[in-house]
Amino acid sequence: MSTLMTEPAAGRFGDFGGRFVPESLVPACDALAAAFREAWADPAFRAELDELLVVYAGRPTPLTPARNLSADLGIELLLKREDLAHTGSHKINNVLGQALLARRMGKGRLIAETGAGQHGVATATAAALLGLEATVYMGERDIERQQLNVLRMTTLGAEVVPVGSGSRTLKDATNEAMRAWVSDVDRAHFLLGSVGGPHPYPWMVRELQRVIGVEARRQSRTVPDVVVACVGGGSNSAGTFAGFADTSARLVGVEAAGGAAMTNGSPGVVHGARSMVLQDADGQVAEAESVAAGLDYPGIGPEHAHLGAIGRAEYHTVKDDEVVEAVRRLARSEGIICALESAHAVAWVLRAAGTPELPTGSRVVLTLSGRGDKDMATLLGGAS
Amino acid sequence: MSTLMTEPAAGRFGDFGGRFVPESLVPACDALAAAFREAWADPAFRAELDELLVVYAGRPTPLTPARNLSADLGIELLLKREDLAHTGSHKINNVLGQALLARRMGKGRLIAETGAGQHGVATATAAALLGLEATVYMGERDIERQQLNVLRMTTLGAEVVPVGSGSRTLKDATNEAMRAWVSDVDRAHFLLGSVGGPHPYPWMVRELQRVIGVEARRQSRTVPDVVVACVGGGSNSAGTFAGFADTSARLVGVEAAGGAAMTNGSPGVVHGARSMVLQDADGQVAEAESVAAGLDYPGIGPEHAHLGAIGRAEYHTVKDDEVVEAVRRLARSEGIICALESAHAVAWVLRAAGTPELPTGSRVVLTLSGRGDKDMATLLGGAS
Amino acid sequence: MTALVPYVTGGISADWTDYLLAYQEAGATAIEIGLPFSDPMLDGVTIQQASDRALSRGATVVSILQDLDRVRGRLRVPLIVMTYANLVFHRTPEGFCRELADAGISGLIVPDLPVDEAKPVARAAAEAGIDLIPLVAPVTPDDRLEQIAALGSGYIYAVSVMGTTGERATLGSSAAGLAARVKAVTDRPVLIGFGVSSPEQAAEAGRAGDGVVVASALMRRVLDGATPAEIRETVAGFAAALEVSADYAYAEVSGDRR
Amino acid sequence: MTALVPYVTGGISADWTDYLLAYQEAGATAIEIGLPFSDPMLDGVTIQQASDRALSRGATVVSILQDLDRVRGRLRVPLIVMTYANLVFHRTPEGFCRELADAGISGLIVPDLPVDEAKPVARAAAEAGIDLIPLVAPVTPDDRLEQIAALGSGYIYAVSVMGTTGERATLGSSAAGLAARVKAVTDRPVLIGFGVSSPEQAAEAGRAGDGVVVASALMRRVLDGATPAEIRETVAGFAAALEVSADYAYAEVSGDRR
Ligand SMILES: Cc1ncc(COP(=O)(O)O)c(C=O)c1O
Ligand SMILES: Cc1ncc(COP(=O)(O)O)c(C=O)c1O
Repeated sequence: MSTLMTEPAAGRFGDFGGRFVPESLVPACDALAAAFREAWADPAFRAELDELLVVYAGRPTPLTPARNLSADLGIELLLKREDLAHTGSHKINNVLGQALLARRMGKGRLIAETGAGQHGVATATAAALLGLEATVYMGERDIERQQLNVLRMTTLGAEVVPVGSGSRTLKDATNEAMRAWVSDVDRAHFLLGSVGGPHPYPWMVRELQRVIGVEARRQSRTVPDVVVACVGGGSNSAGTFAGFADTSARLVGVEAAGGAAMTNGSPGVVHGARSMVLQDADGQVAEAESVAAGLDYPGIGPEHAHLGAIGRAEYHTVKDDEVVEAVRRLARSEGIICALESAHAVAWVLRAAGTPELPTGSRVVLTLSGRGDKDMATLLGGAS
Repeated sequence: MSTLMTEPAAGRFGDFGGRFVPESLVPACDALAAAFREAWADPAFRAELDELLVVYAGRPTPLTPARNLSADLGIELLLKREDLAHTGSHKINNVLGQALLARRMGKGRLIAETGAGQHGVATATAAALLGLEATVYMGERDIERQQLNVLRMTTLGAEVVPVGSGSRTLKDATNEAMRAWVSDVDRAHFLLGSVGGPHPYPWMVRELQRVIGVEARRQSRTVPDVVVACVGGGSNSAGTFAGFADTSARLVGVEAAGGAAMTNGSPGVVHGARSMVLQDADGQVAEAESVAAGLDYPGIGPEHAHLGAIGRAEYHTVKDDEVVEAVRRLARSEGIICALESAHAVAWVLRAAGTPELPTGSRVVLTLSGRGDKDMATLLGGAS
Repeated sequence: MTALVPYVTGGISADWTDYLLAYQEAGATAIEIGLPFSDPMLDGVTIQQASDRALSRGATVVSILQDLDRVRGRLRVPLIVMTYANLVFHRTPEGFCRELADAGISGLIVPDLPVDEAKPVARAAAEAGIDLIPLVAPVTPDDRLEQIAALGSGYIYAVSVMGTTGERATLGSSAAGLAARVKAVTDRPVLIGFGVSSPEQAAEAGRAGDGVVVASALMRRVLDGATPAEIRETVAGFAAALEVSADYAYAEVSGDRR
Repeated sequence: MTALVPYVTGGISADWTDYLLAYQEAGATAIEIGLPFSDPMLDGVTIQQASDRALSRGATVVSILQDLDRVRGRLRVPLIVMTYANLVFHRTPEGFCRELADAGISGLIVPDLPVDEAKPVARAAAEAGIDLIPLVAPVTPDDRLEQIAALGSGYIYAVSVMGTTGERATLGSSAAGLAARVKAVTDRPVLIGFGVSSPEQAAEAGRAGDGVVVASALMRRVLDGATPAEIRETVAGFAAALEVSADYAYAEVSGDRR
């Protein structure tokens, strides 16, 4: 199995991936791929990143046995706690790596898109730490529902640019970020937040998130039966899966029912890669609709499309109300308030446990991609 | 130096401490002291707590070199990252210990007071994890300014009881929690959040927070010149100081100018202990006034009063505007948004660095007691 | 045969000392005067509000004790002060007890001063000729009851319920048992207080102990605007239930030295 | 001597095909028709708004190509389609190119289809008899220019600025240099586009290349409500600055096969 392991030639994962970008961006993508390839093979770069992950970002994050839920559900549930990473989600793993790379490439500015704001906060954080400028594009709808993260970004010194076009969510913020990159490609690094986009992003981001899976694999001691994570663009799941790709563990990605590119999409080209996309009969990209801003996205990273196509990973969907209930259930059973995004994985486990989908006695590693502070207002709104 | 090391006889730290509680609570305090003494000496209890601290709460928290600020200030600044602990502050260390103890004592309910809400969130968390009920008393003024934490507590299943008496802040919440305890002393454990209150609390909470100092001491490798932490009740500072009590490090506690019991108070008896207290000529306890809800308290733990009296620790004050500026400065230099409480320690370092108070070249370990998500709304209000 | 000790928060109104006269007329055996404290940890909502009102009127220890000058000549019943430890220690136990004695106070109750911490205050009270009236609670074990019975002088104050002050529908079932346990270890008279809300409850408590303290039930009415004359009727109701007469009770009350 | 290629977003209004006639009358050498895409990554605000308006009017690839029936008889200038890769791949490159050819389109520009990904589309375009017009950018290195010059047929589209489409105060300084570099590696004519906002800029671009594309400057006016007749004057201004005459340009334009 070469997928999840090596650099994909020409950025291809089977039929998916590639680099569908304006010619203006091709040299930058090439330079980025080369720089990452070289840095990733450079022990000094790896050491600097690893040090930051440990002394700054709080890695390794624990693998917490969810004892109460396990007893209730008749399975053994282990939670990989990305909610405890600095800034509150797995996004920091990728961001620190790319920000170090940007500095190594002599870039003075980071451009990022964000949905839930976690990637934007992580980017603003790394920019502050490394003395870079940061501009974060965020859909107006997401700005409304993730106010806390907007305040955090501006406190960190980043510029947050509201995006009012289209669905005013992550998809549109990504368009705007790519436009901004084209206009400042010499000085700026486009710090993409997930495993989508043109080559080298899907590969690079998965490599930078691999640490989740590697740690979880080590911490879980024996190979679990199932590894599960939520899927927006697919970075926390890709990083998690990477640690278990060469094991017998089932890999399960959980999508938002309203943004389920794997389940309800078809092949298409958006944001620089060929992958699975929610689109209409004409090929216009559909607007996703999820309570979780970070999963409110009509695409998915190309490697997931490939893993799904070859049957190595399976993808399921959960609905908004299951997700809200999963946040509460996890909070009340284990004292952990997870992000609405992460709660998708929890919701699937709650539904599947004890059914043939997830038989009693299964050992499950679940990546809790982030903490839920940012979602408290949404939860309250939904509850009242 | 026996202070910071052993169980204080009769709960006395020099002239301070003791147990000034209604007779109705004396047997409960006695039982609690005995139970803690026994549990703390029991390797099984310690192992269970240590395991939770590691696999659940994310300990050890890193000691992060603040490289940019260090360069700017001409000192070596190391940040003990309690902001990365589960629930976002050091409060979880104490809470997990007391909650395990409560369960061991057969209690079914936790009662807590909270100011910033971090202690309340931690209590609600431990209650969920251990299957206990939780009732959290919180001043109405604090409920307004720490909305996020109120939402977190209710999501975790705790009951939050607004306290409208007096200054409607931590002091009054503490009164109310003690009243609630008197009324349900058999079934409930009063889970006090700081190193104040009657014996055994100041000792027990300091022991449970000692982990901060022990880790920091190990992580800092050589003994720092100065160890600094903010002081509300004084638990994060007491825990930090405990790790360095037997070294040559200067111990510095930083109070809110508007709640500076050490600096502006006089000996008095509040909330069960004799300590330093802000009070008027008649002995009525004054209302503190700080932008940081967790430091908005007119008292301080008795061990601090003692450490100050014998000159082992020194106490300084910083003003609200310095504190708000410190949050921003740390965010923009290091990418870390700390709690307003924690920013008191940062503010003192910013002001003192390069002066005789904190000479150039000093090596400083600073405990960042919590993260600032909860304060974003306050910061915004203050900025506009 | 049973002492009736009604309570009033010092300084709660301009004419608060009139309540003292009213209580006396109605048959009080002694009167408990609360010196209001900012953080009345053991008090329920009623006494909290009464304390707040007095403090916001500017009442202080000094002003309250001075107010007593207005009624000194007319008061025959003993006065007992109840206040929190901080007000005692703030003026030093010696200074505080001397001030009380100078103002004609004969007893002192400090609810957050358990026997373990009480020594300096007990000494100062004894020197000033004031009874330090210790508190016992339903949860106090017997060996500790003995220790407490050895502290101070005059009454022993039996807290009838596990809880704060405040009105309750029924008298704590622990009151009688506690009073009996106290009586088993000491000859000192036992006052029962906390939550004695009606004459019926007072009568019940009176059968168990040597006297009752009625506080919140009166202060609730004072807060609601009851005049001294109105309150006198209320207290008289308690007195009738307890079958005390002013004269009789007066002679009985401990600490009476005027 | 220089080609003028004005742009219109297909389906932007009910009478959008009238703009085609107006452009032709005003001296257009060829016309670029945008097939609107939901996520026009390389377009600035003006073309985004134009695309949104067309899509919200219900425009589809099919409807836009059908609309051309209305003017086919009167149009003599070649039509070039510009759209994003997803619309091409969604219908398959073969299917898409065939549809274009059937609708009388002679060229295709796909801004997010770099040479590395273009092979299937280039093959399909060639089979359908359509020019795939590749794009080059100021940052494209010379060796890559050669590769690109070997792709497709007809014009090469030189993106004059590093940025999105949209009006700009001055023509990108890189335009002339880029055109010269392209000409050094190929004989194919060079169209210059992106940000050509005024007749003066068009004249400047015209001196560097073989033609200019004018898009946002026209679509801004269309969005603001300019009629075909008004737009004709605007285009005529560009034509005058470029010294093109409709007849001359028509004869010159690559891909003209009607
Ligand atoms: C907490 C959290 N989890 C998951 C996601 C989804 O991203 P991905 O699928 O790339 O992990 C986000 C995106 O914002 C997020 O904030
Ligand atoms: C983040 C944080 N730091 C500090 C404090 C003050 O408490 P202590 O002085 O006991 O550490 C609080 C109290 O709420 C807090 O939330």
